[in-house]
Amino acid sequence: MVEAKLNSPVRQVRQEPQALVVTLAGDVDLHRTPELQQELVRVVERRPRRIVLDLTAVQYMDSSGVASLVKLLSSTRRQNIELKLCGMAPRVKSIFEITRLDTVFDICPALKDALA
Amino acid sequence: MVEAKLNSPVRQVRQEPQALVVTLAGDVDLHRTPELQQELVRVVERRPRRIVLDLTAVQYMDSSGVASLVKLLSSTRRQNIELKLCGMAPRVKSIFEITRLDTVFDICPALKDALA
Amino acid sequence: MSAIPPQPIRLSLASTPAHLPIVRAGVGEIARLVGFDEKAVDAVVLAVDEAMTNIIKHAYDGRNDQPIEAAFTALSEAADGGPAGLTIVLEDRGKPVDPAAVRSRDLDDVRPGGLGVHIMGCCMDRVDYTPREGGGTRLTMTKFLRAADKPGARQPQLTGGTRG
Amino acid sequence: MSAIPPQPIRLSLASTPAHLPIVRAGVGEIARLVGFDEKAVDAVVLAVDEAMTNIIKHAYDGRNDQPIEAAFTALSEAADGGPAGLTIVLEDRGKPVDPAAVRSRDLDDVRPGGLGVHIMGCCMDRVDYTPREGGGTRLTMTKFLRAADKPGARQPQLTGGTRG
Ligand SMILES: Nc1ncnc2c1ncn2[C@@H]1O[C@H](COP(=O)(O)OP(=O)(O)O)[C@@H](O)[C@H]1O
Ligand SMILES: Nc1ncnc2c1ncn2[C@@H]1O[C@H](COP(=O)(O)OP(=O)(O)O)[C@@H](O)[C@H]1O
Repeated sequence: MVEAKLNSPVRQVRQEPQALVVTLAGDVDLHRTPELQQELVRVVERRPRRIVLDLTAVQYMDSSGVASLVKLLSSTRRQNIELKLCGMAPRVKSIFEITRLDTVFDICPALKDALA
Repeated sequence: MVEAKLNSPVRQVRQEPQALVVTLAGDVDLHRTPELQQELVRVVERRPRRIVLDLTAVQYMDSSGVASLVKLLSSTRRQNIELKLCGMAPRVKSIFEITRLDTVFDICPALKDALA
Repeated sequence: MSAIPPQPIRLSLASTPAHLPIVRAGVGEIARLVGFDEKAVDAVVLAVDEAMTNIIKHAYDGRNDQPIEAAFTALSEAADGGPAGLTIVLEDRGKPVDPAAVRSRDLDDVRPGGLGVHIMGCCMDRVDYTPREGGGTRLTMTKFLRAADKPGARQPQLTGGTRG
Repeated sequence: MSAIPPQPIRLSLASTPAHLPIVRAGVGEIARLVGFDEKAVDAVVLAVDEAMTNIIKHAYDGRNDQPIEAAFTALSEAADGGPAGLTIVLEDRGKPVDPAAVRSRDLDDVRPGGLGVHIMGCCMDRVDYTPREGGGTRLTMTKFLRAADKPGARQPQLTGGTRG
């Protein structure tokens, strides 16, 4: 899927001392989740101690996006990797609340909290 | 037209020492120009020396909006009232450029320039 | 907002994820026009996005060139005595829905499946699947302007789930 | 963006200014999907807004419950050999267009009339009015992705202006 590649919501993956930080941007919907899932698999394969997903620049997320994060959570749990989400806009937060997944994920207000 | 009233793009009309400042907001399209035109007539009836239209909060303007301003320009010219526009976002500015009315109106970057 | 004409706004598109942003943008403005606040607008947008996503994934098995028809009708307070709101009908010509499948999943079970239907039920006041005449599925979702009578997250109501 | 299916996106609405924000939002996303930059997206949105405004004002004399049909087709580079772009067709069933009237006005003359057609001509590469079968008008506007061959503000091309 070439066009999925063009469409990746992953803007940046960078190693910080405390965690591997994955920055997402734009709309995370069915159109853009195939590439997201592939990249998240590669991120987990790097076996970091902690993964932080920075969602500050995400404007919209639908259940396909949430489903990708649920998959990520399952695989990080299996491999004992810590996973934190941060920087959710109210609109993004509300889909986690609607799905009640806000209690399942470790959600921090800002990146600095997730790196603490 | 009651719903036009609810829909007025005129957010505020206030007298400053140098001019009567009319602040518009939101989308200025066919849906909202009937009320705009009525309010602009009332503004001209107050016979100020200068009218400044502050467009900082206008997100979108179509030709109905531009047409209302052209009408305002005609009546202010007839009555020797100075008219200045200010605070145009690039998207709003472009409709003036497309219609080449950017050369007909007195357009200032910011409110302070229009009050100078 | 009495000036909204009673006839529905209709949109027909293809079953491609590429069309989702178009639908979201249009639906958001429709919900705003009906008078929903921004939180409710987001909920309506999310519900329609999920419904389209399901049609693409399940009804059409991911094929991206199949037809989806949407109709948006503003419900006026005066017309039916009930509360004003918005009814959205989405029709596909794909694989019919299995009524047993279209059910909120158990949330304790952390896995992807079943989120979409759950989300629609949370976002809208009514969610009904019925077979479409001529094949496929007709999904009717309604959200009322007065949210007072809405007891939080509700299961979607499944009616007419038998296949045509 | 090869994944855009060839069939047009269709939208049918009523001739009310209340529907303009819906069309603007949807058209903007369609233009973005086709690959226009933000400046070109704004131009496409403006052109469609003006076209709808004219239909409401002139074809339907301000009546707000009459039908307007829009179809949006992504032109692909491969399909026709020509440049990729977007074709937009707007149909009304109202008063036919007077070809003499649909002409850019003289800009030295500062007055409202004639701005809409002028704007459409500036925003799009082609603007064609033809009578609609069964009455009314069919307006076809095209904008190409390669803007290189576009010599700035151009007069709309008027073809088939004779009434049906
Ligand atoms: N439009 C549809 N056509 C056919 N089946 C559907 C449709 N929508 C939903 N379904 C069925 O309902 C099930 C639950 O859907 P959903 O809650 O969105 O979860 P998911 O898409 O993650 O499986 C799907 O697995 C599918 O079997
Ligand atoms: N869809 C239409 N149906 C009928 N007549 C139209 C239509 N669009 C434009 N016209 C005619 O073209 C003229 C010019 O339109 P326009 O440039 O938008 O200026 P304005 O709307 O300010 O008169 C109108 O006055 C009208 O006579």
